[in-house]
Amino acid sequence: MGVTRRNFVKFAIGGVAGLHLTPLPYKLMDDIAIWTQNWPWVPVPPEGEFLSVKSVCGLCPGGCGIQVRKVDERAVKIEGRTDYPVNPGGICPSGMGGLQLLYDRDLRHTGPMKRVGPRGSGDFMEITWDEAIKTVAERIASLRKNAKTEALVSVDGNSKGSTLSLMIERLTKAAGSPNYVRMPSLEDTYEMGNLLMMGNNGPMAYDLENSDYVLSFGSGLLEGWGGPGRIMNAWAVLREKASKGGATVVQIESRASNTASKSDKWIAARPGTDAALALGIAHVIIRDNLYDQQFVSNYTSGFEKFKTMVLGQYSPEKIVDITGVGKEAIKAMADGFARAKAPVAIYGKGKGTLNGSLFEFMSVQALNALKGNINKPGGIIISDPLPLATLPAISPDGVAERGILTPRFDQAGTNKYPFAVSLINNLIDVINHSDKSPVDTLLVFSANPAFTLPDSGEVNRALKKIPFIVSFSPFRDETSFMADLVLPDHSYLEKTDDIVRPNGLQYQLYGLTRPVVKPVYNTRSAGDTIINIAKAVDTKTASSFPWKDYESVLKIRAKGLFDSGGGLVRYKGAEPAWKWKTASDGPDYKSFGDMWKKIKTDGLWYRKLMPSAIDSGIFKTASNRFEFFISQLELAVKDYPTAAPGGNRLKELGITVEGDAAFMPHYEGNHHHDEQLPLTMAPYEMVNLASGWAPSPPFAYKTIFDDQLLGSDSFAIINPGTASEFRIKQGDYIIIQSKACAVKARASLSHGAMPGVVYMPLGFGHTAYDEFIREKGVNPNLLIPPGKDPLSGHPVWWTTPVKIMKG
Amino acid sequence: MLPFCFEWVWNVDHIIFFGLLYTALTIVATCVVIAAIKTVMQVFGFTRQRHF
Amino acid sequence: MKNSAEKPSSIVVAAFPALGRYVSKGGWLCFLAGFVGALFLGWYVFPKLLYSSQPQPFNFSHKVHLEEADDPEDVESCLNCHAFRDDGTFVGIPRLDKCKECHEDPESPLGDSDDEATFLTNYMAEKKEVPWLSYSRQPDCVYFSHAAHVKMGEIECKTCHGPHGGSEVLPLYRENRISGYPIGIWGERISGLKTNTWDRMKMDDCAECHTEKGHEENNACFVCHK
Amino acid sequence: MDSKLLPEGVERCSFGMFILWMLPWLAILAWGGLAAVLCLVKGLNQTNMSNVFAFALWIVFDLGVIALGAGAFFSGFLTYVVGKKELKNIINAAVIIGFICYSGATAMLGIDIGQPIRGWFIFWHANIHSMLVEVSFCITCYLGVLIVEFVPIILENRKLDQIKELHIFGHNLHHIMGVIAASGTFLSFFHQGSLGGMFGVMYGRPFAARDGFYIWPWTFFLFVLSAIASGPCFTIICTKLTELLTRKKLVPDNAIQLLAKVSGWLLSLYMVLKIADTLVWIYDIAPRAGFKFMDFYREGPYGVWMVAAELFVCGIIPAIMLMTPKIRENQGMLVTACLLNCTGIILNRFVFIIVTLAIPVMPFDRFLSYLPTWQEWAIGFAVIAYGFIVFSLSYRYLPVFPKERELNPIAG
Amino acid sequence: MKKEHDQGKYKYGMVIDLDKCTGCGTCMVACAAENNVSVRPDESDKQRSISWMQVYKADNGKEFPEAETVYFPRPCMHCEQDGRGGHAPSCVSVCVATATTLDKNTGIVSQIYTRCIGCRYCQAACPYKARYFNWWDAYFPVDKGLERYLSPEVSPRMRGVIEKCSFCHHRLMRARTKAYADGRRKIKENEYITACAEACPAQAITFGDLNNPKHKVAQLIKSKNAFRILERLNTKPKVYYLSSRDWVRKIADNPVDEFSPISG
Repeated sequence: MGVTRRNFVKFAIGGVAGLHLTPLPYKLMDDIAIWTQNWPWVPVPPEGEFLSVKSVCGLCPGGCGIQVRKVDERAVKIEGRTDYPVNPGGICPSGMGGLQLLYDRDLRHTGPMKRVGPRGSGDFMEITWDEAIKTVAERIASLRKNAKTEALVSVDGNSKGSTLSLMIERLTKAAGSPNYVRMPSLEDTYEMGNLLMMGNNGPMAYDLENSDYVLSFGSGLLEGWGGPGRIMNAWAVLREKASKGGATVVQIESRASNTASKSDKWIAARPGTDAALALGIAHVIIRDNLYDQQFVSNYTSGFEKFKTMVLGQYSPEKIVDITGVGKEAIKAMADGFARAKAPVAIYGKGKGTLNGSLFEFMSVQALNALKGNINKPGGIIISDPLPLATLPAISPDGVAERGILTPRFDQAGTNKYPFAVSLINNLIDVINHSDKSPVDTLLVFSANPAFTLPDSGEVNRALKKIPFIVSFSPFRDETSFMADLVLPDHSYLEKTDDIVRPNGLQYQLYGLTRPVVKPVYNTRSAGDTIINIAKAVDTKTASSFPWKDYESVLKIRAKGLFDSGGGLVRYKGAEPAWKWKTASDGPDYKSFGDMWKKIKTDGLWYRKLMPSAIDSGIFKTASNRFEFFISQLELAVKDYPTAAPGGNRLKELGITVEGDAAFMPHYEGNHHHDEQLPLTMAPYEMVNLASGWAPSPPFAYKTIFDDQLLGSDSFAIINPGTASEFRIKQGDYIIIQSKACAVKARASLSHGAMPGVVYMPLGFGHTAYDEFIREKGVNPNLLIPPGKDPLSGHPVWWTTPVKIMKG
Repeated sequence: MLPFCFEWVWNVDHIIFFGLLYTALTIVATCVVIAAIKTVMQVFGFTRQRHF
Repeated sequence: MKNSAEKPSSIVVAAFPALGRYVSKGGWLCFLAGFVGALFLGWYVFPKLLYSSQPQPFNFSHKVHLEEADDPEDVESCLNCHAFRDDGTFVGIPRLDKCKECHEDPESPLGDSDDEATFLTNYMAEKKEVPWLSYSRQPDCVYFSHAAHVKMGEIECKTCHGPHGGSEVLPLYRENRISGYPIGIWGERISGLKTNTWDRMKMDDCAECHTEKGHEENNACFVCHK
Repeated sequence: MDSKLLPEGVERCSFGMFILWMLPWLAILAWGGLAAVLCLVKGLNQTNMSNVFAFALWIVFDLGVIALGAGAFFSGFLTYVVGKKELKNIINAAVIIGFICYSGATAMLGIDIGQPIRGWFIFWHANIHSMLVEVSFCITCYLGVLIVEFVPIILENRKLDQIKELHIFGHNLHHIMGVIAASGTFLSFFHQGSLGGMFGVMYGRPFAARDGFYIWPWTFFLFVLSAIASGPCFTIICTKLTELLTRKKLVPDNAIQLLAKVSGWLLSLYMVLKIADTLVWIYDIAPRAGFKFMDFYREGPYGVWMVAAELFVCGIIPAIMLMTPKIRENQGMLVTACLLNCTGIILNRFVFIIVTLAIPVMPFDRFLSYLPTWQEWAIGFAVIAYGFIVFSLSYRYLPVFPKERELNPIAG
Repeated sequence: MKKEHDQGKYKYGMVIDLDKCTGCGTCMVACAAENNVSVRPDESDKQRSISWMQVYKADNGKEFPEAETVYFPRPCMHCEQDGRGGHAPSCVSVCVATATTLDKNTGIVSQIYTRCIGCRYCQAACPYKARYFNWWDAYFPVDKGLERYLSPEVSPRMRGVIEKCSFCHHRLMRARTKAYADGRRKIKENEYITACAEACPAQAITFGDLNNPKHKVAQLIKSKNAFRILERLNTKPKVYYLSSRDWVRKIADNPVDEFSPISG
């Protein structure tokens, strides 16, 4: 018969007919359907046993309680803890996305690294831990051998009083250097101001939850100020009270921030005029006799001088001119504040990851003193530091002793900056103004100065001059890209570390993070690394670090909590920890061993709010009173010699007013006026965009609006009126130029912006990290030229004269 | 969807919709099959075509 | 062969001469060959091609492990190893920790068979989970709560998994090359027909059971999909 | 070289010339093919569609060509069901145009969905309450019908016609064409309506939402009416274009005039209803949802001018032109009227798709506009190119116009 | 016969207090982390990025310094009706492949990714823009390690399908499974809340059964400050908002004349 076309057709027809009587067509159809539903490249998360591990968030000093949901060894979700007093259930967006910071390989240093590319390129080669530690130790040992130990400088971004901070300072000192430099923070301003006015640099807190009138001078309550977990909860408490007519929040800020928009009253004062406004309010309070006369006469000194100054120089008429706030508004705030039962005037600038202005803070603090709301419910709370045990003193050898006594590079604590503890901006200046960097080896811990410090152009110039930089950052941040050696720390989800009293918390609380997962990469806890380095330097240095590991140091310090008696290690949530108590709680543990075990599983030790009474000696000034007229400042001016013969001490300290006012909270005036730069650039912060050391998790970029970031451009917010003067429309490219630099951004027009001010978000413009974060927007820190806050010596970053043009 | 599918519901909506649909399909299919059969018949000589 | 094939065609040709042109040269035979070939292909060759088979790491005897149980098919017997966790989730194939409970006991006589030796040396000693191949693995889009079915629904394990408490040898693991499903989901029969409740594990089977038991509300999509 | 394949007794250009004519269309088709491959392999991120513009250029093309393809079913209806014999001279062209439009649209829809290989779930797991299911079922079924209608035309090719079996089969298919046309009319009627229904039932979009009769919003009926009013016009345009390109008269005037007349009357009926519908929308539906008429046109390029263009310039004016015998008998005016009519229908579909999606419903949301990427344009133009190719091939090799030989006798 | 499941008709809903909401975005992050939502390198392409819970920003339209901002967190509204009285939301009634349905027992609108063919009709039908299309495959580059945080409780999506808020339905299943294991037929009220409600640091989101008059959500929606977005469309969303500010309540719906919802 042969294979003809006809026969083949018949064969085919028969075949097709036959096939339809087999399961093949519908089975294939079913399988193909399934195939199209399970593409092999779509990840399938493995199933397993669900576990929940309790810990504490370590991304910011807020110290929120977190519980991590795990599937076998994988962490799959971070949630807030309801059994933690700081944040009953909620956490901030960054904390929520923390797992991306744990797992994203391109965000992390996956092991000890040696730089192979040029500085800033991020090209590293992985080395062994032994080699890394040996390299650092040899470097320090050689400085010690050559008696140049002061050339070892460490920069620390950990919060003050944390054990890791102590260890870093200890290593620096034990090696023989006085140059332990801290990153600036709002806490520094609080501490300095309180030391001057109250003689007490103990932790200060604002008792927001119990307050009924919150007068906020620029604090980004909803932008991440203090611990966002706690503050947002406090906000809910205040809103709940407000809905029953029992609480008012007034936000003083030039921009309609979230806090301003959400508060009961938004007062738009010109940036940098908070001191004038506070003193204007004080004027009305004193004029109308609304202040707490009993407190003022019993517990303050210098009131008469203060009264004279305020009544003489800060009349509402004058304040209107300075601040742009109406007379009625000033009167209303004075009335509201003074007539409230538990008012509090709080001071801050954005999140508080950078310093504030000292005289502004003191002016605001004067309001609190007028109302006498110190250590009273709803007021400001000054308390003792956590009763942690102190570590044994270091035993420096001759080399170290010599080194420690050399002057600090940043001049903090010298006659020029008598009240400053640490001034990293000065360190940058010193390096940039020397031919050869006086700093030989820089150790950077939990900080990203190359990105977060104002005037970041200068910072990067200084970093480039430093011969050897060692970064301990777990993240591939800008500063670590400048480093020659990276000894990556664990992330906060992989290590045990303490959170010593979260920022701004009224009651005493000690938090402890725990390893939620086994280390994902070849990293080591920085505390352990420090001990290892010290041991490798030489025996003398090693003798200051007699511990097996970091955890034993933590345990030794925690013993102090036990020894202080009382305290609780379990929180039930029935009664908030900020409720005022008259009798002390607990303890709810049997022995120190029991306490430590419980702290390690539940991550907390705390005492409910029980501040010391006002007459129990919290004012440790010369007069043992709250000083409106600051005697210590008078002393520093009158008794200390001037730098140059015949010089003016006040001028040297940066104070421009004269007479008694110079020693009291006062408004310094605006000295920035410049015809060429008619506008003001004010950086602002957002709760959903990290602007500090730890990066934003990529998740958080979902929450950024596209009029804040679009593609690779960030936006500067401008009032539509101002924009029209420059013929700028929504979305236009603009060039913003200051003395320091010119940057390109896009314009976002908003009626929430004060005319004449350009607002730029902090946190964009990264050049490191990975594709989620890198090359998005511009960092306003680039624009900020060097400038010093009077008396404190900290940088002035909140206002920068600029001009704009269409770009 | 065929009536023995698990998502099938015996309600008015389904009956009307699929009723009409399958009717239309059946009509078209039947017509084509008839034309095919007629062709086969004529080609094979079972019947005589009218205009050929 | 040739004769028999031509026979029917010659009858047809005799009856309808016009057909002759079409039926000659074994045309029917071609059709028939195609037809039968397709049947053979669809019913016999296709299932062979469709499934790949893989050996399990070693043999496991349910019978041996259930020797002391009164009824090897009883839910409680199964739950000894295929247990529920505290949060109600189901362990599925037990992990090494579970095996350890008995196999680490120095007093029980162990190491009887080669398979057991494999287990003890390659997995137990190495602390390595046994990479068992699951016969009833559902795709990622499926959510299945054993607690709802076993604890609330009081359905026996064998209703879906079939009786295998007395089995001494693990069946050969076969996997669909296209869909990647184990053969048990569609069922051993290529036709897809089933006689027992455990013969198939497709969505229709879930829905059928829900409906039969009067739980049509559980045919809502999100009950079984995630 | 292909002379054996050409219909008998007609003149066709040389094969080389024909290839030359086809080349640009093939190039566009290839360009579209490349875009299609990109979209299928890399996904729909190749387009500028977004979560706001879920439907975009392709759907406008789809709805446009399907509406214009309505000439096929409506002419079929008039020819086989109503019995207008004069239309037999144009029905082949109408069927081919319909086939092109529907197959092109179906292919485009295949690329438009996110998981094309799962496309058949529409049929297997149909949700019968969805207008789009009705559309899909009817379009595929009707595409089948069109194929059945197209096959006998193909079988009339000189070479194919020589095969006796095919000749008989083609002949038999012709016999059942009445029934096929009737069921085609039924299917087509429903999906043209459902296409309108698709938008009318988006009750969350006050710009598109309409009340209606039973399960069908008024747009259902308006879309049917507008499709049958414009479809014949499109058939006329295509025929006239062919006549222009071939420099021959292909269809007797009476067929064209009949179609134009019917179109005119249907269009005027449609305009009456459409204006009534617009008024109800302005004064009832929009305010009920909280919108004033002008709220819809606050921002963006899509202004009130579109309403004016759709209703007056591309609606009432062509309707009057087509209804007036004097005007429509003028070739230039006829083509102008047809073009206006077709433009109006495309504009209508554009408004229902793009403008509906561009207008935010939530008051604090914002207006967005959309520009297609080259991939989207390429696929759109490829469908047009495909149309030219199929129609050119058909014209060259099939006796599409039965009266061609009569109207253009070859000398000698 | 013994009933294996609780047959009670639940109607899960949400109340978001806009006075408390600070616009911080934690709900968005919590949602994305809980539900394995893909994060792309460029999340500023808002028209194509996916966020089941989206925070919208609105202002009162006044000039400096009277300008005020409000944030509307917008999950899927899980509408009860289509706006013309049909007892399924418009996204459900338009879905071609029955990939999305309204579960009458929970009031939750489901979305089955393996069923969805990606025609996007539901997106066009939803006035709240609550539905998101996967324009890309989920972004989990090989060796980046990000797939390690994926939760097995929610299946990751392939490109070309729609996804949307599910009211964390898997958490309901989690709670049910736990209850069954404990021998309980019904779950306790506090056992099932969504990830966003749980995460909100200002406790602005309350989630629960609207049919239970004793639950806080049922009480909150009776407040004079309670409203829903686009109430006039009559889609009967199950997400309510609270605000003491008049202008906020006003801009939640399109403002023609007085408020009077169309009958349905």
